[in-house]
Amino acid sequence: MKENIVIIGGGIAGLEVAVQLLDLGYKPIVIEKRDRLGGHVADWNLLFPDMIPARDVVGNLIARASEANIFLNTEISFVNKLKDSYNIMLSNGISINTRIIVMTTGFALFDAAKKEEYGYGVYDQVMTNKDLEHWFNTGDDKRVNDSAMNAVGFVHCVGSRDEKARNPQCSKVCCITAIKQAIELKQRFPEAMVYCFYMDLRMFGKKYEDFYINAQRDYGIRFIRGRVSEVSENIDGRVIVKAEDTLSGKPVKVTLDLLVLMAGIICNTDSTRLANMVSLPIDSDGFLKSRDNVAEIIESPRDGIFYAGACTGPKTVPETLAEARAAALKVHLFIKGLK
Amino acid sequence: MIYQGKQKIWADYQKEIPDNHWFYVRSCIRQNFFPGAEKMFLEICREVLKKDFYETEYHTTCGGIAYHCDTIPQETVMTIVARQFSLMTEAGYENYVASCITSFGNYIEILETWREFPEVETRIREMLWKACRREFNKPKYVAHASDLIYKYRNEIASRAKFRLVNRFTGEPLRVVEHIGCHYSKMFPSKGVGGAEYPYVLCGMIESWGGNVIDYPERRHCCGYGFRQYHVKANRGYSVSNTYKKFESMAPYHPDFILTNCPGCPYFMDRWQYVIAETEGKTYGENGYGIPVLTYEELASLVLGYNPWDIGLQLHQVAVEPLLDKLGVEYDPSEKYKGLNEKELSRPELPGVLRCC
Amino acid sequence: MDFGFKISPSSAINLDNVDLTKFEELHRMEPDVYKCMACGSCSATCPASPFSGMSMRKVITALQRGKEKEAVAMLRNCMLCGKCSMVCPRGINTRHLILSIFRIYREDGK
Amino acid sequence: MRERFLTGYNDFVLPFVVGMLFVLTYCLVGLIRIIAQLPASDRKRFFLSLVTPKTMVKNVKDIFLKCLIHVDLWKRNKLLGYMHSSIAFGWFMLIVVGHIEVFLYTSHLGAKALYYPIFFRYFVAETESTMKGALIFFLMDFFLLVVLSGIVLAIIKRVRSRFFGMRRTTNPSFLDLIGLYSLWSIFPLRLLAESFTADISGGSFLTKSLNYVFTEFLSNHANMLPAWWAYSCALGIFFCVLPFTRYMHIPAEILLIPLRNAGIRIVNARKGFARAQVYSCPSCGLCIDACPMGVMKGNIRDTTVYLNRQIRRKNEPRIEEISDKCLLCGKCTAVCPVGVEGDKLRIAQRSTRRYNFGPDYSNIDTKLQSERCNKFVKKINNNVSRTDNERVLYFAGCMTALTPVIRKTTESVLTKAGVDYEMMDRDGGICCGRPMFMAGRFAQADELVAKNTEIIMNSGADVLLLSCPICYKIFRERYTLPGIEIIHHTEYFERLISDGRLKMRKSSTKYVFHDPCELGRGCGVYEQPRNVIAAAGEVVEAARNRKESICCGGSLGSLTLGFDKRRAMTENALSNLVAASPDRIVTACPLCLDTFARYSDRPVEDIAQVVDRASGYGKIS
Repeated sequence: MKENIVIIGGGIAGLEVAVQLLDLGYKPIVIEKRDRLGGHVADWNLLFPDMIPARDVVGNLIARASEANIFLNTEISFVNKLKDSYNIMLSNGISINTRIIVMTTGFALFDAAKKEEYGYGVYDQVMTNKDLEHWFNTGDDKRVNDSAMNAVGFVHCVGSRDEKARNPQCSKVCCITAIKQAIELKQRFPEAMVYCFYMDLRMFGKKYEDFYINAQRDYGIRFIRGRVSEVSENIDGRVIVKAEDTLSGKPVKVTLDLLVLMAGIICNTDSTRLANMVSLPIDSDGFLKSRDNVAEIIESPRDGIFYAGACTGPKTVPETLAEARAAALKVHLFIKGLK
Repeated sequence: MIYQGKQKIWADYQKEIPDNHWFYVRSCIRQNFFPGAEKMFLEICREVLKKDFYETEYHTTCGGIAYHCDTIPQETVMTIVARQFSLMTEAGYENYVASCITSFGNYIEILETWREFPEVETRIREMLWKACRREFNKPKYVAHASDLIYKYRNEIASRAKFRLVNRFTGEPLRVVEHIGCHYSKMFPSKGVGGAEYPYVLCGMIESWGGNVIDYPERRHCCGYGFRQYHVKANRGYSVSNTYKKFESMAPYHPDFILTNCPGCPYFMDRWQYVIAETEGKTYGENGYGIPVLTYEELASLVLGYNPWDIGLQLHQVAVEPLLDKLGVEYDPSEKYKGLNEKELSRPELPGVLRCC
Repeated sequence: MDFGFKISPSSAINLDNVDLTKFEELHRMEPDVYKCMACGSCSATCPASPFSGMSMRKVITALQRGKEKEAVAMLRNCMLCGKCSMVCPRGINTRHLILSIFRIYREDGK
Repeated sequence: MRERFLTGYNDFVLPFVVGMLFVLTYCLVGLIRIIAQLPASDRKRFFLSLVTPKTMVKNVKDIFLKCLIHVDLWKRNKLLGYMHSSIAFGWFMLIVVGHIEVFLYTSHLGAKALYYPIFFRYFVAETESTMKGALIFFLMDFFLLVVLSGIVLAIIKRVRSRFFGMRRTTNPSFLDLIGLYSLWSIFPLRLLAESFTADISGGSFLTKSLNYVFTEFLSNHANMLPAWWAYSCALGIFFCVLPFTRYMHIPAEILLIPLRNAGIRIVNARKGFARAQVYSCPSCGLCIDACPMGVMKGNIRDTTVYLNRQIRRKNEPRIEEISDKCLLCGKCTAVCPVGVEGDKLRIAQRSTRRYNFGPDYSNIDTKLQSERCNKFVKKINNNVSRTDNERVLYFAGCMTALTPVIRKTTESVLTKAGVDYEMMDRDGGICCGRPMFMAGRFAQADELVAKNTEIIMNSGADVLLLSCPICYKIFRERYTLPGIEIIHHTEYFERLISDGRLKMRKSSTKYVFHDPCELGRGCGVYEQPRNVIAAAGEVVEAARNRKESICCGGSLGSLTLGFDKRRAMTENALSNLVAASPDRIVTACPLCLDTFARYSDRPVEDIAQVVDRASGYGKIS
């Protein structure tokens, strides 16, 4: 089992691939640019629909993947394509020869400041879904003022389904995340009025619709169908949100103590850079292009390079884990085929 | 409000503005509204800053109002604009500066249309040729006059006689800036600071010592809106918009409003009188209104020009309280004297809004 | 002074000022009113809607937005036939909801 | 015979006399109030009926059969029937024979007439050795035995209601219990008292025998007086609590029967006829088992018996809850032994609800609607109308719009039979008004009735065909459509088949017919659908059918039952329908069809579908 397997990205996809390959008797190499494993999921607090702690999911994966060769704080400097293998040069000076690369480079969160009209980074009381999760985790954010949370708003589709934001795709998980976060906030501030400004509610997954009904019936969260047009700041520092309530066909305006922007999932520029190094095609949505989007979503057009997780498009945690398992199996079969 | 957040956005929206040699076109309506403004622009640029600004009496309207009122088709307005460009070409200029925001938006929109649809440009060239045997080059740079004052703001500050500081309290003056809708809302990259937080007027205010007020309805239209004001039945709608803005800015107690569009200062100025008459509400201190200035008027004041020479007597809302705060000296008896030093008839004073 | 025009009231819904006391009362009586997801099945099937533009979906939205008058005007066309309860995918008992609105709100929408 | 006491009085009669006077006064006042509460026209009709020989006979017959013999109960459950009639009839006979006795043996009664018949044995010693005496003594003992047997059964019933085939029985109130126990104790105490006196005053097989037994160990006559006291007290207590217990039904029903026979209906929710009904409720609890909501335990206290109880207690929140929840299937009315109309009573309660505002249909333009179905008018105007064929206007109704297959197949059948028909609501119509009526909003329902009447009268039709029983019910009851026959499609199909206009092929399919509430109990249509289905296949019956058919659970009658609360009812109704393992379930109501189809394990169809499938083109020559 001397075969080098390079997994690029130490998020849940990369970790799960590593775990499966370790179980199959391989010793994969995981390369992570950040100083810790777990990727975006590690920033999250609770995961829908069962509200299990993200910490547990990530912690479990990290523990089980600990036997792998893991390089933290490491980027890919360049990749050379050899005859039937790749030479990968790492930023720490190590070079690896491999025939197998698993791309688990994940996604990037849309920079909410780019939607200037929402005032992220300009108005005091505007935060993103990620900031809110951070607050759930640490309780540390001056934007959440425990004594004055009378009205909270969630803006869906920030940087998703928005050609002006250069991302016409649906980020898939924000609807359910918004509802999850709205419920969590309502649990902490039962007296607060919680609004969700949405265009469509895409409750596609298992138990998502239950979540939605709960949010409406049990938590009284108000859903307003209409994209927020602009946000401004009040003299007392609260934010005023304007939208059209498309269901009543009238403009709607509300003053909020906190506005949470559901930043969407966009392709990770690091994936694109890597893809260029090994001449992998990029799909029209900016994510890595699979052989096809039905049956071979985890296979790249190049032999020996596999995908898992959100590098090919927005995915939920269970979807990512499933893909990672499938990718590990593909790697295993690929190695067996080489022999 | 996080100032650094705005700075980051401003940094993203900086446009290239050549320093000199501009072909200047006037606005149709400003001559009537605040005639001192355009005069002072050329005065400051030419006489104070010694820049080359060319102007020709042969230029016409840009057709913008008619276009936005749906009375002429786009081809017509494009041909009119093409003729303006031909005047610039004839005069040997490449930089085109418009005094009017509607015109500025109009020029940008047309140039962008031509860029996207070159066949339209070709057709317009043919039409211009057929109409008046003229040819043109497209301008290299198109700017709004406020862009230039913004560019020269630090130079003006260095020659300033007055700073935007309240002489009585020593505090910076609180200034509301109001940007004409067509400045950058259509093409954010064509305006200094973009569409959401335009910097063009903020830059002047900051440079000259004032404090910018950001209030909830900052982005809202002044209420002019051609189709709204020009149709009498819609005028209530026009004033309602202005009312909304004043209601929103009132808690901040601004000292004055700075604008860069022909319609905005006029309507924000005059509607204060109408609001006072119909609603009994005034927004300034002691029953006065909030003075609304154009950037040229403000630049002139800062540079120490006599307020009556720059046409401030044409404002409905009395500017005197502001002049007092700035420390600008003025002779009230000179206010309504003509160029020939003869007393013009004094306007009737309104019932509710306090004026001087 | 009469200028021949005046400041027109804003058509925007200001959620800060919406008085939801009555709606809360309605909600206590009909907890399911929160469940509406505005699919419009009720309006589509309503036999009164061709005559009047009656729409239960709009009524529920209007009440939440402080547009009681509109809601009440629409509701006056209801024939109580119950088709809306039959088609509601969320199982809202719209018929009783309507009767409760008749009880809680007044004809002038207040 | 001899009077044992010269005075003919003993203090122990007091409890009885007080109770008796109280209950008589109460009933008299109640009677006058109820009659006074009737609308003037109803009152007049009632008085007229009392002197009309036909109704007079009917009244006497009904009171005898229902109040004393409880024939309805006998039909339903022999044991229960016996129990009730033994107590009622036995007691009645004790009173009658007791009075005969008094009449025969004493004279100059005066005030004693009040209690003498009751305590005759105490005051008068009589010889049983004459033929007359022996017979009377025997009868008295016999009827006492009959009553006692009823009491024994009643005690058994209270302990084990299942023994009587009742799954659930009413939960008695506290006063009910007092009434119950005092009632139970009256007759054993009477037996005791009379037995103690039997050696002095005489007795028969029961009392005399017991007397011998008693004298074996209780020779002292001192026991006599306490027994008579106890007997009188039991009676007194019973009569005193009677107005406040379910036993009020005994006097109330005697009023209810002639009121009903006079053709009086509920007008006021609480007064007059409604009041008579409420007080006539014997709390027997038959409606509990009958109620389709009963499948869910939480609904048991919302059955008619509890409604009556709450109305008597004036418990407004509960009255509202109970009356709004009901499906209005009418089954409690169908099974009620005294004829309390649970459904109508509830609608009446709903009608008292105060709303701040209500519908207004002035903007409905019937002209437009009329123009949409003016085929016949045009034909008549152009003289192209055939006179031999009826002109049928088909009103599918709102609910049928959700089950378009009914409309489609009905139209297909009509076409096959060559019926000249026109759709009244092809592009949507105006609601018939029944749902509004069921919500107790009569005035608004009448507005809708008026709108539809206008359209129908303008249509030139002479038959109005309906496929929805909900519509059918109100069309029959509240519409006045002179010259137009109102008919349900089940009936119309039967006519088409029996007239030979529709040729049917019989298959071996086993069908069960579900009697929709509004069609069966509501309009009394039971045979026609079965005849129609029999022409198409084999008809099997549900476990409970016709008058006792179980509501599908989808009824519009209920105002408050949510969708999620109805499933158990539908499933229960379905399990009742499939008792004989039918291949298909057939109903004749769009709402039943929609509701059953949701949970059924086998195909559910409207009768129109069955007929359409089984019928062919062409007439039978």
